[in-house]
Amino acid sequence: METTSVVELAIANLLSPPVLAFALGLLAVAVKSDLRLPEPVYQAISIYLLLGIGIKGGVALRDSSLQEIWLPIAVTLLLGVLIPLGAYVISWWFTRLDAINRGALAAHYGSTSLVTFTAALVFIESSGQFAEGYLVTLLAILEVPGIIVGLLLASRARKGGIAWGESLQEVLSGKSIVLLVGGLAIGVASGSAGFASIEPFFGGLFTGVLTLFLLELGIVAGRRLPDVKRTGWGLVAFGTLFPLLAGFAGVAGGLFAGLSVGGAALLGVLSASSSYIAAPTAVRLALPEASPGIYLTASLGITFPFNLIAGIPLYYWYAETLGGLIGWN
Amino acid sequence: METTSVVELAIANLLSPPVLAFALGLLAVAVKSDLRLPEPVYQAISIYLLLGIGIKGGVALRDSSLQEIWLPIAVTLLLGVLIPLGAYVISWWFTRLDAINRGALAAHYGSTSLVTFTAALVFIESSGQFAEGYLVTLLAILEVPGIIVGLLLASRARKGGIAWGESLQEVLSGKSIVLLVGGLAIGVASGSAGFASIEPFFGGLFTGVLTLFLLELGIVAGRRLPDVKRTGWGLVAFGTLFPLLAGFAGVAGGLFAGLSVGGAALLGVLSASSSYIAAPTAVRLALPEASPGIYLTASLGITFPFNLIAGIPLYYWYAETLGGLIGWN
Amino acid sequence: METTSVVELAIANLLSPPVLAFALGLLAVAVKSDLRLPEPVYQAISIYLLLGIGIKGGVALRDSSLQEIWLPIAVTLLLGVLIPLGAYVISWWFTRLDAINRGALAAHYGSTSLVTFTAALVFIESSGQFAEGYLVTLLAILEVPGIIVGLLLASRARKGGIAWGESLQEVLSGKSIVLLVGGLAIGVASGSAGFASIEPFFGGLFTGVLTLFLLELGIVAGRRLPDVKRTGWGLVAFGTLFPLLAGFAGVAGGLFAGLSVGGAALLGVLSASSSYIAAPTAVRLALPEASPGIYLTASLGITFPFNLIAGIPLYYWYAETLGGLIGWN
Amino acid sequence: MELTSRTVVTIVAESALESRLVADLSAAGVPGYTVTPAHGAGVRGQREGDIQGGNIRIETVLPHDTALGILAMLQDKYFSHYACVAWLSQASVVRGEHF
Amino acid sequence: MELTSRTVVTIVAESALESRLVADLSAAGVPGYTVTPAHGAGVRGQREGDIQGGNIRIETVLPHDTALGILAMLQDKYFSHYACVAWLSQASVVRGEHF
Amino acid sequence: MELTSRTVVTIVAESALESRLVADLSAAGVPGYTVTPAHGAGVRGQREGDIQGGNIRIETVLPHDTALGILAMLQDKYFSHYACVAWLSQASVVRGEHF
Ligand SMILES: Nc1ncnc2c1ncn2[C@@H]1O[C@H](COP(=O)(O)O)[C@@H](O)[C@H]1O
Ligand SMILES: Nc1ncnc2c1ncn2[C@@H]1O[C@H](COP(=O)(O)O)[C@@H](O)[C@H]1O
Ligand SMILES: Nc1ncnc2c1ncn2[C@@H]1O[C@H](COP(=O)(O)O)[C@@H](O)[C@H]1O
Ligand code: NA
Ligand code: NA
Ligand code: NA
Repeated sequence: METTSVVELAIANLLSPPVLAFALGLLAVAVKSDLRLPEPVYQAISIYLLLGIGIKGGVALRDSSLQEIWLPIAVTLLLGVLIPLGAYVISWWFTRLDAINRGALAAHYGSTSLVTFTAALVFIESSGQFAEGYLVTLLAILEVPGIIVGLLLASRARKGGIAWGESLQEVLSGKSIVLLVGGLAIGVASGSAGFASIEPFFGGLFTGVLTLFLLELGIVAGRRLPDVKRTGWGLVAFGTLFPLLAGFAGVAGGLFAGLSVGGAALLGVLSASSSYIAAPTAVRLALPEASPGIYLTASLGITFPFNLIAGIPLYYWYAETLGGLIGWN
Repeated sequence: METTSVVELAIANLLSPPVLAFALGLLAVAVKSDLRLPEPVYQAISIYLLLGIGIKGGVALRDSSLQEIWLPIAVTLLLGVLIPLGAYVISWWFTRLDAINRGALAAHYGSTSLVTFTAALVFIESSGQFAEGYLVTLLAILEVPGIIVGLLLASRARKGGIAWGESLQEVLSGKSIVLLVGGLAIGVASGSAGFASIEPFFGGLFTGVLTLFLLELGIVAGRRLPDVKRTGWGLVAFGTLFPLLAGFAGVAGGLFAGLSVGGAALLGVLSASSSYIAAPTAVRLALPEASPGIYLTASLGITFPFNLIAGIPLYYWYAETLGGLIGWN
Repeated sequence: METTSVVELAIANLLSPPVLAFALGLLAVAVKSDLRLPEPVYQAISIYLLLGIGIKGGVALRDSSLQEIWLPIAVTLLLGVLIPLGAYVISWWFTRLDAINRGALAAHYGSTSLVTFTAALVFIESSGQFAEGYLVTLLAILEVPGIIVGLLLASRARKGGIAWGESLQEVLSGKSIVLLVGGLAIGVASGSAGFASIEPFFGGLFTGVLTLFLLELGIVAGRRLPDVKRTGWGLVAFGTLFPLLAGFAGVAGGLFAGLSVGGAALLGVLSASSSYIAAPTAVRLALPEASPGIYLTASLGITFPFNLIAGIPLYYWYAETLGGLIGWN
Repeated sequence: MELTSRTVVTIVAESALESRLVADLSAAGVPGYTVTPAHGAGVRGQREGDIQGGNIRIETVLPHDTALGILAMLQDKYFSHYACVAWLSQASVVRGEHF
Repeated sequence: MELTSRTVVTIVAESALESRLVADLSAAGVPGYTVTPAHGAGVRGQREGDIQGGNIRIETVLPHDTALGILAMLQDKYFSHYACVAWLSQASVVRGEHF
Repeated sequence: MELTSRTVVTIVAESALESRLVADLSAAGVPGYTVTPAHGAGVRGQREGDIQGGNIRIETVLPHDTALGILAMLQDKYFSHYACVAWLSQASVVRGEHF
């Protein structure tokens, strides 16, 4: 893939079934279709994706030494603190929102999006590239600190502060963390022999199920589009430019920590993507004054489609170029 | 398969897991079981089937030239107008129903049934026959005109007519059309390379998922059976004899348009089958005076089981015999 | 596998993904996670497991002669009567419960657990052992008599007795029986050629789907654990010691009836496991005075995890040892 | 518009009872009923358990006398052993003949 | 606490009607509505059928006059042909301006 | 049959609030409650969004005083920031001690 241009990468990504299904979902909303994936099936698929990606990551993690992964973990933790701080400051330049709403944005952009990561994984695998298996560990690690930093930033502006005990409990015991961490543990414990028996389900079906899931996410994002107009161009600019920056930070950090080009691209995707499972719930309960019309619209209506369509190949291109510069690969 | 008799074909069809699962569903109702596939799962499976069949059709369509498909498309459009007209007239001979109820029947028999088509596809494939991939395109094309013609016929008898704008919008943006057409587009765009990544999900599982779906449809059809007694033998005669005629028209039209034996058989199935997803919704809203006890019973309680059990091998036999007569294959 | 010790077997079982997923479910409750598999998906998976195991059993049953299976069937019927009688008597020693609650326990332990059987099947298959395909027939046969015997025992203590007609109808037309027996019939009728078309769905995915299902059952069992403390140690002792006894009876009966070591181990699992689909419904309706806090806690909170974690390898060890003693295999 | 007064009986019960309750309501002559899925907790807290699908909420609009008959039937057959509660409230309908 | 009196309109209809009903309710000026999935049976028993997802139950709390307008609208457009019933009941709310 | 008068509190709120609301209701001493899944729209129309599972409808039958206490609690903790509405209505029950 090294010789293909960024445009070819982008086109290959655009023509993959998952991304096309996402576009179909957007279109379904545009033609006022009543198409929806039923809520319980949507929930079950997100459990399937989280657990499956956790187990696969765990199987891979088994072969990694602590020596190999401590630096990537440290870098990830750093990104988990710096990205929400950056989002808090930079969103001010673009939107002039109050501290509570910017704290909410920081919590979303500091955390990460499973589906964007998954789509990137499919992209990397389908173009025959390598990426370290323990990236899933980094995904799990990056989920939480961003949310905490975001809430911290907002709480300073909030009289009454935040019920930290309740909020932390909700985030740490939420299904994202339980399934990712639990899946990692299952993968580590059962290894590739154990995984073989469930591979047809958690492995073979993965891209197909993701396609169905992205159809529904396209519908959900499409229903947010009218809100995008309402929230104004400042938010659109933030929701596309900030990921470009955060993605760069992730790629650079990844290469610094010794990740492969594919691995650094994935850490870029993790950094650039914003949460829409763990963060919205936490923010809704802890910061009820923050407007979901702002943070959900930015995260789900702007950044998620942007990353899916343009970001993923771009962060890969970052990694390839930067990796080339520093003589990596 | 050319040397096997129609009886052998029929038996092979009857003993296939999907058809047996349908029979089990009928039986479950007979023994008053509370077995049901949960509604959200039923909905999700129908999305899976529509999208999957659309994508597979699109991948095949990619290899077809416009020159090859314009005649089959024209013939399909013609069938889409003639079949509902036929149903409107012929149902009068059998049932003496009023114009509104016959218009409702025309809308159902003029449109087509995804699951019957799917079961026929499995039948054709499992007996090693060929069928043109663009048949799915014809399926999508045949969905709509029959409904429009049926509503037109009924609207003449209805004071106040029909709210056409609303009805057309509902049919065209309904999930059948959106998913079939959208799936076709995804298949065309991503091609067989893209399809490979989702084949285990949309391809390998297809017959198994269809089996589960037909179990539920057996239950639904079984619950309609008491209504069959109530509506009388005229409707039973219409619901079995009319498909025989429409199926013949479809097969003949298909062979005329240059389709293979398998392809013509499938166009016969499309013509003979009656809708129970798109048409009932459209008819219920546009023609509330029409009795669902009549059109749903005919479509779902009579014609669907008839086609599944006897019709599919019969239309194949039509195609083989007629194809042989005209020196085809 | 003959040379591996029981400890190795137990460890292999513990580290299999389905059992680890069950443990994750328990853990999720412990950390107060709101993780749940949505109810409709849970229902659909149990339909999938019942139908799939029925069909696979039917395909295998096709190759069995009546001569081969009449003795195992007779032994199973005997176990179906003796085990609930044993449970009724022995539960008195441990718990001093009244006759109605012990009748309820007898109905549960006399019947059997699909998922425990399924996990055992996966265990046997993944360790390369053989087991007769008609064991699924024995599963279906063992479902019902235990419930009837249990209700009979309780009804003697109940003024007004039991509405037998209603209860029998509900058990026999319940989804367990309809799907297992119907699946067996589908498997017998369609044979391995028919099964090939649905194998990717009902075969390949099986262990993976079971893993997801056990995650949810771990959650359900975990929510019962506080009740375990409340009901006292007598019930815990009964819920772990009685299966050891019933499992032994099943294994011995199986070997006597000529089953292979794997088959006898599975009959042991069937005997040792207690129902939590068919029996709870029947008991709830027929014996409303019996406390679900007792029978569900014992069946789901104690015996099910016990069998899953320790019982399955143990019954296999029974079969191997006893089979060795009597010179089998 | 002419409004007629009717009584609403709302029943919440464990979902395993649905078919029996519906049969008993029909026998008691209800003109119709509406069922919604539900879950909850009560004084007794005794339910068949998480595994079997929670509760149902049944609502039926009918003449006051039939409503009282239903309460009596519930008290006779359901209240003592099953997880089942019920309450009455007032409603007005057009088309009184329909209810 | 100051309580204001409001009327609750409860509508049960076949679920295919949901989007039309919601549009008509909005046009009639309801301040809000809540929909729950449902199934059931009635005098007419005519529904689009098992395949299309049962009924819905719509509840809206509003001033009495608007409630009467909604009943009139339902009688005009829905009661005669569709599986649709409705009833009114009384409620009290705080924050009367919200309803 | 002896009937006792009780008050029904109906609460509709975004579903993310379920566990918090149930905890607060229990703390306020409700004798029981019933939850049904729901969706809808209101004056505020501000919800966590399509992705997180709509609304819930909670119904609890209880003495009038407890009902007023619950309204006060809702007004204090929920009405101002969350998508949450509530109303009271009248009901009669047998087995008054149960509610
Ligand atoms: N006071 C109440 N208000 C509303 N629903 C109740 C009340 N009490 C009980 N319920 C419902 O009735 C079911 C059975 O109650 P119980 O028989 O007390 O366990 C509970 O699961 C609740 O859904
Ligand atoms: N008396 C009633 N009480 C409660 N719900 C009713 C009543 N009558 C009808 N329904 C509901 O309204 C739907 C349509 O009723 P119908 O138009 O009579 O078929 C039914 O499926 C029930 O869910
Ligand atoms: N007037 C009303 N009648 C019935 N339900 C309402 C009403 N207003 C609001 N709701 C419900 O309460 C939820 C929150 O309302 P709101 O806080 O106004 O957005 C809505 O999604 C509706 O389900
Ligand atoms: Na991020
Ligand atoms: Na047709
Ligand atoms: Na047993």
